[in-house]
Amino acid sequence: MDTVYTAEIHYSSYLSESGTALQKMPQWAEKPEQLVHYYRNMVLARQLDNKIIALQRTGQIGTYASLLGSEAIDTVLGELMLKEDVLVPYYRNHALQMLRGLPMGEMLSYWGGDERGNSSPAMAEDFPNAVPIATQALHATGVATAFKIRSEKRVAVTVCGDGATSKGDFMEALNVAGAWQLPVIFIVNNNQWAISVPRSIQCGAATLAQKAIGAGIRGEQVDGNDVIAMHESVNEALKHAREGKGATLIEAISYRLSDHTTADDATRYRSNDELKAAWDREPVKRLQTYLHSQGWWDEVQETAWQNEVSQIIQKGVDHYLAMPPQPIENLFDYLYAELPEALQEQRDKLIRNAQPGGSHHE
Amino acid sequence: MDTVYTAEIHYSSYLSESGTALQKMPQWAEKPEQLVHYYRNMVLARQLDNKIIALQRTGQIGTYASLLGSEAIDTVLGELMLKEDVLVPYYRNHALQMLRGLPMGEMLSYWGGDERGNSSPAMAEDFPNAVPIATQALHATGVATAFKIRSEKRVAVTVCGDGATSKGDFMEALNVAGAWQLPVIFIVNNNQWAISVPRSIQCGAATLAQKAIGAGIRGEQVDGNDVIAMHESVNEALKHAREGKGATLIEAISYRLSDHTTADDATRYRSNDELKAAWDREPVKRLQTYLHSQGWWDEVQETAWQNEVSQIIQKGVDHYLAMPPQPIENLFDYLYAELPEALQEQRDKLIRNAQPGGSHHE
Amino acid sequence: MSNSITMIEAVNLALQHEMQHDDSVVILGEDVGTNGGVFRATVGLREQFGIKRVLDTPLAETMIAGLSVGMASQGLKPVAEIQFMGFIFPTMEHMIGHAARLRHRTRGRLTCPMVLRVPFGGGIHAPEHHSESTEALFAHIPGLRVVIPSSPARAYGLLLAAIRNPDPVLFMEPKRIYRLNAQPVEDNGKALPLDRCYTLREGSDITLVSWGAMIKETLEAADQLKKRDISCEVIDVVTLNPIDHQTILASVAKTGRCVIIHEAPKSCAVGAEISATIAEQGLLSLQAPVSRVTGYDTVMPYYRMENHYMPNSADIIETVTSTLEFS
Amino acid sequence: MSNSITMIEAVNLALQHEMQHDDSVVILGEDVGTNGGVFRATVGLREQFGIKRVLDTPLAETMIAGLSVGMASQGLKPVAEIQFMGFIFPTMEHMIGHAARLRHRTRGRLTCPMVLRVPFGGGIHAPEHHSESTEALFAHIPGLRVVIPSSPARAYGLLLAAIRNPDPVLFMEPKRIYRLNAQPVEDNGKALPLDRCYTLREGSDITLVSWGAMIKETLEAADQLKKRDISCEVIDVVTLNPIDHQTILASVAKTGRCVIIHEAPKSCAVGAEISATIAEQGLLSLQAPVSRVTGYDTVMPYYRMENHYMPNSADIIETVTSTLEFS
Ligand SMILES: Cc1ncc(C[n+]2csc(CCOP(=O)(O)OP(=O)(O)O)c2C)c(N)n1
Ligand SMILES: Cc1ncc(C[n+]2csc(CCOP(=O)(O)OP(=O)(O)O)c2C)c(N)n1
Ligand SMILES: [Mg+2]
Ligand SMILES: [Mg+2]
Repeated sequence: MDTVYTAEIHYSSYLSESGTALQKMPQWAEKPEQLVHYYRNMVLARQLDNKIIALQRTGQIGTYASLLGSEAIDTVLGELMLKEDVLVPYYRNHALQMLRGLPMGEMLSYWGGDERGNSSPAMAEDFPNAVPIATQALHATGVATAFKIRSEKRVAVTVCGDGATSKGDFMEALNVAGAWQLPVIFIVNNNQWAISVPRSIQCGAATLAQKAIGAGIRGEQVDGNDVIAMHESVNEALKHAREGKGATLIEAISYRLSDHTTADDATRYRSNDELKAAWDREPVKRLQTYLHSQGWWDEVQETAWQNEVSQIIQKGVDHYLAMPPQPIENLFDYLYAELPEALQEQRDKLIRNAQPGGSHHE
Repeated sequence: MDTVYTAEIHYSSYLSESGTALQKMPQWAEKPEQLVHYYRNMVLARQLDNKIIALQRTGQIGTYASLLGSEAIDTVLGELMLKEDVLVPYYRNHALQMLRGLPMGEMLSYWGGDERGNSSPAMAEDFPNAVPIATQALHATGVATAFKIRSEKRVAVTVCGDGATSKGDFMEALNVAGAWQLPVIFIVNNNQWAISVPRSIQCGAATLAQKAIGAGIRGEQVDGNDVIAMHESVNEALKHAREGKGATLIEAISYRLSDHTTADDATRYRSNDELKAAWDREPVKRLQTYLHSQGWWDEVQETAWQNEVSQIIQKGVDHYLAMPPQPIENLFDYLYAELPEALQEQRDKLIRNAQPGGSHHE
Repeated sequence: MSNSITMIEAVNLALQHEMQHDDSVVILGEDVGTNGGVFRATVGLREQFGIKRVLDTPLAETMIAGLSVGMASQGLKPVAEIQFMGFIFPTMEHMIGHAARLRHRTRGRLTCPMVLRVPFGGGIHAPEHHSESTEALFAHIPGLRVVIPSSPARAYGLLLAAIRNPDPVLFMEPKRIYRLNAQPVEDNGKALPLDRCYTLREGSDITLVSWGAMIKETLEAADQLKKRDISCEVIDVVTLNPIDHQTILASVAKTGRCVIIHEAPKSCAVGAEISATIAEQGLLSLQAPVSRVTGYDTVMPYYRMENHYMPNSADIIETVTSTLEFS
Repeated sequence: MSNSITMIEAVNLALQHEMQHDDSVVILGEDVGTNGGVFRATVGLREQFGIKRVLDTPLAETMIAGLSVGMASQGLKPVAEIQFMGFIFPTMEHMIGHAARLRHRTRGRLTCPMVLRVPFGGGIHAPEHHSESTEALFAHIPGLRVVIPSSPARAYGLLLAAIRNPDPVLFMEPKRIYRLNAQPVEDNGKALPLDRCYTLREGSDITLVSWGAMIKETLEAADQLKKRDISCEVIDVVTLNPIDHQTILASVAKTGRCVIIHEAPKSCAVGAEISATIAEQGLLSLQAPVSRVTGYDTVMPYYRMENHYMPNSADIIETVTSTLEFS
């Protein structure tokens, strides 16, 4: 028997669960600026998440998918992706979307059941959230194909969950990315749960990163609660893609600290102990501890920043709550570039019904 | 960086391209019986293939997918699978279907555009040919799930081509087979071409066997032109599955010596040199040479067997050509267990139209 | 004695009943096990019947359908759940190409007694892709039954029938009324007939034809019209493939007028088939054109605007009124 | 000067024309490159435009559709080929959930100017799954245009229109007539209008409405009926979503009678929508019920029996005759 192929999957981390250094830091992390910047963004994401859940509980916003536990992933991607790169996100990347320019109020309007949350010009060519699981992986490879055809040095970055790796779309995307050496990065936010289905039931492989092997692309695991490891891994993958060397799958090990969405109750299917243990590994506190230990952040700064963040968020929420309803004719006016004649009558009826006295006037 | 996973893919072969031993033979292959038996079946498959192509060229059968080059794969599977196992084939497994009991004439009727080719009781619980690529992989995992639920020591075996490994169904099937440790074997007949698309364009990975890695199942490459290597590999995989240890992906390296189907013209997209080189590696001649070298087969036997095979085939063809047309009401009568009232009128019309004077009487 | 239960509880009750009485019934899907399904349709079943009969699958709808076909070919009766209708599309190759054809293709040698359950429709302020009504895509497929209950009792009896049916059934559950209008349902194991329309109200002035959650709006409209002395016959189509046109035609022969109500977009939906058949086979009995009250031919909007999209009882009343005025 | 060419050549010509005039047009699919497509629709294009504009994909239809959505969002105009209609189902999640919605979902920020080409229909003695006609599944989808040519000239002009259209188009090619009836087609780059029915023959006694390969049977029937002094107006629907009902209604207002012909199974097909609309909006002009001549509500059989399944001109004549006899 000949060995015709060998592969290894590596796991990288820099910060221990308790926020101490595990190995020599990369150069950029030996200075405070970048790390403090990451920390600030992560605090913002976390506080915003709390706020949105409060809005949901008080009926001011719809079903919401919390980002709790994925702050490091979003923050690093938001920092390292270039403006001209294209993000093809899933429904847990709103912190990342904001870092790429989407105003908070408009982001909130998406969760408020309003398509304008996808339409801000600030989103440039980024995709809106993908709700049908894993479909975005293929859109990202399509975007990357366009880059490759036009010989542009841009990268498509797509994010999905651990559950998504079981769906054909994800694997078909990896496969074509490998066959065509596309400039695309697949980030798997492995938060250990797909609603109630644990990672162990999702897939029999030891790592999800090894799904890259069957497609002939780079694959690696990284501590997704560790901004430093995330930064290194994403940076390398972007460089690789930008140089025309092809795709990377990064499995970022994290934990879904929240319920799946506000419509879910995770106590039904997972133990408190597991959740508690996960809180001991969470990304924000970990980085805070490290910054404290380096003398790069203190209580005063913390309080000041938390206050500032509150105000930023309040502004965003105010903006959201003050948005006038969108014109109902939007229901038809963006379906086609030009409304087909055959639909004119239905459009008229929609408008008529919504007027005072109409059947849909509320 | 920690190495959290390592994998190797092995390739096995026993007979060289020129039919000499590459390593110590397994015990069963040190005696002539099994190998001669394999050889006879392969000759039958090959001669039958020629005959069907002749039938197609003379308008006596429809578009046909030749099995040329996959004789070893089908022959070994036909031998080693137990009657109670379930075959979930693709459209190049008619030799295998016959080895599992399907009468030749009925097999031919499938290619003659007649559903009765799928309906022989001799097929027991085997699936009919899957035409939509890779869908059969999921049916096989479903069959294996049934075996597992009922704690039966049976194995589902499914076959597909190299092209099929790019389709989500295939990868979703591997994934669930790994997650649930199902008694299923995936045989990839890697004949290097998916119609006009070469293996190199299909997938960027070094082997197709390594698609098993992402699913956490066994994966290996084997010389698919070598009955001995095939036998060893399939035997081991069946044992593994039957013992409840889970699934195996076997990538059998072969070559599609024919056009894709009789509707295809491969000279349009592949070189004569490549084809010629492939004929030097083909499975039947190779085994013949080995048998000759061992003194287990000679020209006299060859001639006798070729003649016998001709007769067997002629009988099968006669049976096929003599089959009366199926009743047209079959169009409705097997759609549901009981014909819904709503369709009665359409069924009557079908029968009326087919009668002398009706619009569909020929 | 029978308790008042909701439709979702009736679904659960039917599943439980059938699993108890038939070992070959196996449930599979995303989150159907420990979690009991995102709508709780399968709650308690894992505990009662074990992990070999209630399977939490990996996240892959194509796989759920394909696996079910394989299981069904072995004589199991898989009851698979697709979490929302918006996620059913990956199942189509297997439902159309295999589930609906296995019996036909093998001349009865292999069969596919599977059920694919799926909640559908809008009105619960759900996220995008959680509110579609695409029954028309399946109703067009020969060999595939499409069944939609509109009350707890019918959900119970029809689901039993679907599971017992020897052929594949798409069982669509109108989730907007999952928890509305509890009613007593006896756990008597009695299946209701498939391939039959159900006449929910008899009436003489006009026939209202609908299914799913729109039955609620239709009945409300009928109630209000009654106050104006308009007598509506209300027909719940229930099985959208094959459709029991006879019941509808007989009703329209009596009333001479018909309004069809569904939530799906209008064009090429099931309402078109019913309207066409009435006019083709009952032209002479029609005293007014058939009308359809439906969703618009546009994308189901995000929840802020969903009420503008969905037909309601006021729309039905308006159309009934103009149909009655026609002469 | 224009040569007589077949429909498949016209498809090739339109692709070539548009690739030459618009750099953003990119072709992708299985076997479209070196092989030029299994029906030769893309023959020569790889040689002419290179491997960056004619992409042989791995074998994965979901991927072909999803990739096209991504490419289109970047302003490319992907023209993807699905080899046979029987293999189109894996594309549906992307076509319905994304292609048809991208503009709507982003309020015009991102768009999806893609074309999905697919040969469809029976009659060429092809293997299983190579002969389906499932246009109804797409015609029901808001945001998705469905276009079907029935002659070389219309194939050329409509395909140009489809590629230039800023929204997704499913372009279905009736493969039975790929190589029948060559006609002169000038390579003038002129697109034909979408969203319009085409009146192929004017007539006064009855309106025949059809599309795709059934246009051939319909025209043959019209010719034979003419010999019996029956004057048929023949309408090719061409765009099945959105349907130009006005042209059909105007014709039926004139003739008072209508027969609809399609190859797909009858129930819940596009014929139902047309029949329903005629009766709903043109009831008073109808002198006889509309009739549909269609495939049966059964699985498309293997090729031995396909001629029993498919409607032919004799069926059309029979139905026209009885429609004219109605009074
Ligand atoms: C195709 C599809 N199937 C099912 C769903 C319903 N659903 C929404 S989220 C989810 C679990 C996703 O898990 P994972 O991919 O791990 O991402 P996470 O939410 O954990 O970040 C499911 C099943 C869906 N949105 N799309
Ligand atoms: C889903 C689907 N897409 C496309 C086709 C058309 N088709 C038939 S065979 C084939 C190539 C298959 O290649 P491979 O899997 O390598 O098997 P081989 O024929 O080489 O044995 C294609 C594209 C199909 N049958 N099903
Ligand atoms: Mg997850
Ligand atoms: Mg192949």
